[in-house]
Amino acid sequence: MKAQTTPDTDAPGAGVTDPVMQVRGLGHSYGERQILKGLDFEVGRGELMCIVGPSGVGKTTLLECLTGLRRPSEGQVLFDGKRIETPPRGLAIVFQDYSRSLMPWLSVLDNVVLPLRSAGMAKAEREAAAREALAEVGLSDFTGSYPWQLSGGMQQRVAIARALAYRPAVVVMDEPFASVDAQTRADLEDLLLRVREHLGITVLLVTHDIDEAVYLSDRVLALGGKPAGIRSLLTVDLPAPREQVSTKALPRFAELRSQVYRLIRNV
Amino acid sequence: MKAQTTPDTDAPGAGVTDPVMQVRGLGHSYGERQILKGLDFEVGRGELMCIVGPSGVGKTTLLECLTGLRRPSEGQVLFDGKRIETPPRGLAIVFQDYSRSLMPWLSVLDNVVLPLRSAGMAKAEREAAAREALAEVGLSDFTGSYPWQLSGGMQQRVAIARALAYRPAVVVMDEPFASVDAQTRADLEDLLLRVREHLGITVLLVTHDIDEAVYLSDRVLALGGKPAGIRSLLTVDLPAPREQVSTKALPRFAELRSQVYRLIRNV
Amino acid sequence: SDGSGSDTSADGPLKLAVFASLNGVPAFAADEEGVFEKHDLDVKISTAKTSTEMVPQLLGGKVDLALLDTATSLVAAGQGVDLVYVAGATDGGIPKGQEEFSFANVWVKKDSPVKSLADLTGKTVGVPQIKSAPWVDLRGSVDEAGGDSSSIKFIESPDPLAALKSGQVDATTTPEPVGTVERAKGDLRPLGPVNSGGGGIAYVWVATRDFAEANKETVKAFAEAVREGNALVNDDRELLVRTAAEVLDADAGLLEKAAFPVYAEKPLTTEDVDFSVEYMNKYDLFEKGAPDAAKLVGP
Amino acid sequence: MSRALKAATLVAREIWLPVLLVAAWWWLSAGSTSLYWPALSEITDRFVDLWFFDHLLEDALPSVVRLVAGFGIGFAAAVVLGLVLGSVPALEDATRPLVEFMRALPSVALLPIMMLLLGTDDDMKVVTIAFVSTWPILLNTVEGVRSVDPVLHQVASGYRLSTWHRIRYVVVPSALPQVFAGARVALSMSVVAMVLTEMVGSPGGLGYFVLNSQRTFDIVAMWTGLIVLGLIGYAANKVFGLVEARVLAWHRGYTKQKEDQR
Amino acid sequence: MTGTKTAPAATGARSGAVPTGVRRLVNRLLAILVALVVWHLFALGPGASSDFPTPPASFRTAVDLAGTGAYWSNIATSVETALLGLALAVLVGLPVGLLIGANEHARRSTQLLLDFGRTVPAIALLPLFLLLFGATRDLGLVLILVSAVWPIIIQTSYAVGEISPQLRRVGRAYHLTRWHLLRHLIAPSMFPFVFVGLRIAATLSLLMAISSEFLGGSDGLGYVLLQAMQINDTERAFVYSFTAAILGLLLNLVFVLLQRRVLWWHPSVRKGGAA
Ligand SMILES: Nc1ncnc2c1ncn2[C@@H]1O[C@H](COP(=O)(O)OP(=O)(O)OP(=O)(O)O)[C@@H](O)[C@H]1O
Ligand SMILES: Nc1ncnc2c1ncn2[C@@H]1O[C@H](COP(=O)(O)OP(=O)(O)OP(=O)(O)O)[C@@H](O)[C@H]1O
Ligand SMILES: [Mg+2]
Ligand SMILES: [Mg+2]
Repeated sequence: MKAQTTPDTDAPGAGVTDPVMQVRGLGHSYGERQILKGLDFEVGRGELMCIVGPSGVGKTTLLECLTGLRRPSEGQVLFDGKRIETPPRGLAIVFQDYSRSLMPWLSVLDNVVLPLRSAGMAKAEREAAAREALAEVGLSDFTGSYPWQLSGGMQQRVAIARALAYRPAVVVMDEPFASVDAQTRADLEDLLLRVREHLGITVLLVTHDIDEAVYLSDRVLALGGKPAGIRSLLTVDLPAPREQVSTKALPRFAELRSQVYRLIRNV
Repeated sequence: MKAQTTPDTDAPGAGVTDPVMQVRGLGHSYGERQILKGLDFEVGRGELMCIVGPSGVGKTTLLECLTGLRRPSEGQVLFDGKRIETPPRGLAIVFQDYSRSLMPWLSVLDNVVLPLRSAGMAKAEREAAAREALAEVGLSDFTGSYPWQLSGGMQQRVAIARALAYRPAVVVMDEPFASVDAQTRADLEDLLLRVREHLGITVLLVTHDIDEAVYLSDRVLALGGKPAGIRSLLTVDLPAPREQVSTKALPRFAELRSQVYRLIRNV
Repeated sequence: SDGSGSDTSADGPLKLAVFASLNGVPAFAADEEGVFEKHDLDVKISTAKTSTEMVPQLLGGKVDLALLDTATSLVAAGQGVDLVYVAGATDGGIPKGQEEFSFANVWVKKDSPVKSLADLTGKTVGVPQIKSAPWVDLRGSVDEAGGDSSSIKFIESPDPLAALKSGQVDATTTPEPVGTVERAKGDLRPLGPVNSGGGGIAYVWVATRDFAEANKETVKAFAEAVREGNALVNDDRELLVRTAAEVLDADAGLLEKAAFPVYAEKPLTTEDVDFSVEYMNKYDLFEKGAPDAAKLVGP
Repeated sequence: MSRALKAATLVAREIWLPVLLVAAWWWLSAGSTSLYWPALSEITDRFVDLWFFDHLLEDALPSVVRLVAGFGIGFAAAVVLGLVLGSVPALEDATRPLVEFMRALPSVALLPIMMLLLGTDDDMKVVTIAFVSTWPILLNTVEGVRSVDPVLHQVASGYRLSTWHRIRYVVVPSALPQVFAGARVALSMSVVAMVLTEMVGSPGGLGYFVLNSQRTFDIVAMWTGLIVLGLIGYAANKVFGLVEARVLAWHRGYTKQKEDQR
Repeated sequence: MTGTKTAPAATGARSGAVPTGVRRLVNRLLAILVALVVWHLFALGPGASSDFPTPPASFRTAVDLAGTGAYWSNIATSVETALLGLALAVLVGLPVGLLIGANEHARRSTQLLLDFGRTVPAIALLPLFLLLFGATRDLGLVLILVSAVWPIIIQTSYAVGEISPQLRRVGRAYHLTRWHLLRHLIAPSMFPFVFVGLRIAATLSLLMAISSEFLGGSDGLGYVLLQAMQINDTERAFVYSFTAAILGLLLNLVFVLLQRRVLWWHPSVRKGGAA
């Protein structure tokens, strides 16, 4: 099931045939300071949307509003047609501050297992799922370690494994690959694409890497301005399946890449 | 004052005429697990060296040993000819775990000011220095905010400002630009080059971005293996001054870039 | 011989310690009426909760003379505390005219089946503490009345009256003026007075031997002043009530109705002390053996 | 270093100072005739007489049983209450005056109330010990619960952890170091409560033994009682330390291991 | 820089879940009302047999007593003793707690002594203190010291473990002076634990001040409480006990307010701001 986006590359409020999330007039202020204003967009089922924008523009705030972790000061977010109040079932989040999002008193495995346990998965099954996810991010050897015994990039991968093992319908990731090396990053990107292909999950991903945004996305949402609004909602019309070398070699890739770059630049 | 590196691009232990740091047979183990082994290299005064390597290879550990924050289990590090026991004066560090390295009870300004105060700088001077550094990283408007009121990228920039305002002779940075957008990243890279040009400081920088490593460095140190040793110590013979667009357009840049990529890849 | 600097021959005022109870009232009265002054004594009176708290203060030289009950002082002496009885303070026994309601009485609930002291045999009785003066007095009185005090179950309580009212004990003993307060309320019934001190001396003025030897003259003068003060209050009830009201911070009208003990006017003799030692010994108060009465009376 | 040697140095590090002080005490008090400061040799002689084994079984054991029961109940109550009050700030805010009030109730007021409600037997004593030991743990638990890293709360909400899992795996471990600090404080306060409660009701128990020795001026016996109290305290804290080392293993590693640098 | 410190506290960076103003007062009054009703029912029920005073009766007595100067001067005396003793306990407890918290060797060497010492209650040592200090205010101060110092020592030594290892490294890397380390790194990290220690110690100080007056017979609330009990004036005794408890309450509210001022940045107090 792939996202069916409108061909129009620059119409923010454009409808999506089967939206998972509908954002209506969303705005948020911290105290007096307005951060987000008048956001309207939809996320299609199975879509992979990347959110880009300068540091401090409000991406994390937007994700918090979308997932129900924060009550927006204006507007609303519908998840499967229902207004979001608290994080809905089947949603997994990878937090930007990954190191603090892991529980230092739980081993790596237990950190991944915990949400599954709450979801009521059987013991054997959840252990297997957790081990599998950890293996996918290359941490098979560290299941018994504690998060604080891992390097930054390894901690980040634990957070990713936790989200993937959860088998979510929607996964929201806030700069999930910021602390890993280029090779691991590429591997994780492809893992994400693969998982999405298999399970048809919807992905919302904040990234600072424009190549990454273009390579992964069905659409790229660029935030900008003060207070921030939607700069553009760009459909990425690169063919699927994507592949690190060949896709990035396409002339259209370079085109889109510089288009996004320009979008962010002139904020 | 520029680093005078040997022309030999692939001789790890190669001598440097005026070394700030000399690393001799360095190795480190956490408990039974050996992470680093037999590292020998020198860092010249005024040099900018980037350290690259896969996630979890031991880059942060290496930096900790180099700065005297951690006692290596083998070998030694000389700083200005003296064995390092504790972080020497005139050294500034930007930690990978930036969010936890800021004091939540101090405002952004005070976080930057505190080390200067301890160094005995006069009140007016240190405030000016801190404000200037914060302005350089684009946080003029947030001097009175508290770290937990900032976005991830902004926190990271506070940590960078703290290091720069300290006017160190040597600055050691652990993935300092991981959480900022491409544009800000480019700006910060150029800021770093500028500061280094003006003050002749030595820079050791861990990064996962190969473009960044090549663009910034005089030499690139690639770590690899298990336990990790020096894969290669590559001299970057790109002309100075570097410039985001033109330097990256050089054929030699692309060459070096893929050379480093290959180095990391076949670990 | 104990504690830090036993400043036995201090030049400052004579430091007295008494209970904030009716037993201590004459000391305050004597002070107010200038009796101590007349004997060339400059005194400073402090109060303590029980006799037990005064002994260490005596030994530490924080207090020169203390008003103790005979039971506590004899127990202390039996344990080797070198004390000297300087003067009697309160006579024990049941004073004339107080045969129904005296200075210390046993109480039961109004509707209690217990009709006499002898009935307390095998009952539960509340006391402030076991092996103390009230405890000995109660046992003595029960045995005298023909009961068997060894079968009584004793319960310690900081507030035995409350324990009695809430039914945790069958009886308790309490000194004045609490009894008078209770009599007015009428929930409880006095069973009769206890024979305090077994009829011997009930309270005494005590000093350490070191102090008494080093300050013979002062101690002698003090003993005389005490007897004089005691005589004064024995004869002047109005003075007694007024001083008691001040000391206890209580209503004078209430104290008017209270039963006061008889304060000792005669010099203390070895026979008096001997009697008390014998009496206490009956109730096994002396673990290390009874003290020597002759040595106690001094100086 | 061999295992035995390691253990020996560990023990040595812990007892050198006490041994030194006891030696000094022995030497300084030798031949003392003072009532309140008897010779240590006299105390040790009496100690053997008294505590092996009559009073150990008659007085110390029942006291320890009451102590353990009271402390246990107090601990459980405080943690449960602390979790509730810590998670619902409005409730905590509203009840704070009451909590502070009850905490500050003098024992002379508290004991009669307890006696009224529960009589003079063990029930009353155990409940009073529980009451007294509750407060330090409660205050600490409330603070500990409220100090949980907000990011972890986000994780718990984001992954829809069940309330029980949130408490069990997020809130409790995070608050545990502070709960333990409170429990240590409560432990010493519960011994005070034990002594206090043994002042009332039917005689017996370690606290009663000490107080009665004071009242009968058997000061050597009092000293032996104090030593037993101290030893019990030491043992209790050792047990506590073992539990804590197990439960807070991650915390030691977390704060210390990153510190093996220097 | 101190100017900026209070700003966020004033602009509502406080715990959002606590209702503000009138609402909060109403909640508290409601809670107190419930307690009063329970007390009243208790006094009429199980307490009736032993003259347990009812709230209205106690209130009348309290009003009578509050009209006398002696009542207030006794309060002043007790509070003064308590605060002096508390100051003493802090002066001793904080450095000791810091030392044993920070230094493994110091901790091990003193562990037996401290565990031993803190389980021997002050009241069990009363005769020794009476011998040394007499029934003076010194006695009160010593009793407070030997009771209130333990919570401070324990909480402080635990607090040392709460200093973030990452921040310690920042301190070392940037060569913060000892004073700056203490003032800007160690102290703020330790506040949450130490404050609770102070609150426990404050209550203990007040309780021990009153106990020492009660047992030793020096002036103050404890002494008048003893007097009231000696003439079986339950109502007055209750009012004195309750006065003591209310003093404890007020003392602690002061500490809580202080805590909120000092810890406004802490997750337990501040509003939002996960980052
Ligand atoms: N708790 C808070 N209180 C006040 N302001 C806040 C708070 N959290 C975030 N902000 C402000 O909101 C703005 C957006 O923050 P947000 O974290 O959403 O940015 P972001 O787009 O995720 O940036 P980055 O890429 O650097 O993570 C920032 O200017 C920040 O200062
Ligand atoms: N405190 C510790 N205890 C045990 N092992 C540790 C500890 N800290 C780090 N390690 C291990 O050391 C190895 C190197 O860690 P380090 O943080 O130096 O990696 P890194 O190169 O900085 O990685 P990254 O790029 O992901 O930050 C990792 O495998 C990690 O598991
Ligand atoms: Mg962000
Ligand atoms: Mg690292």
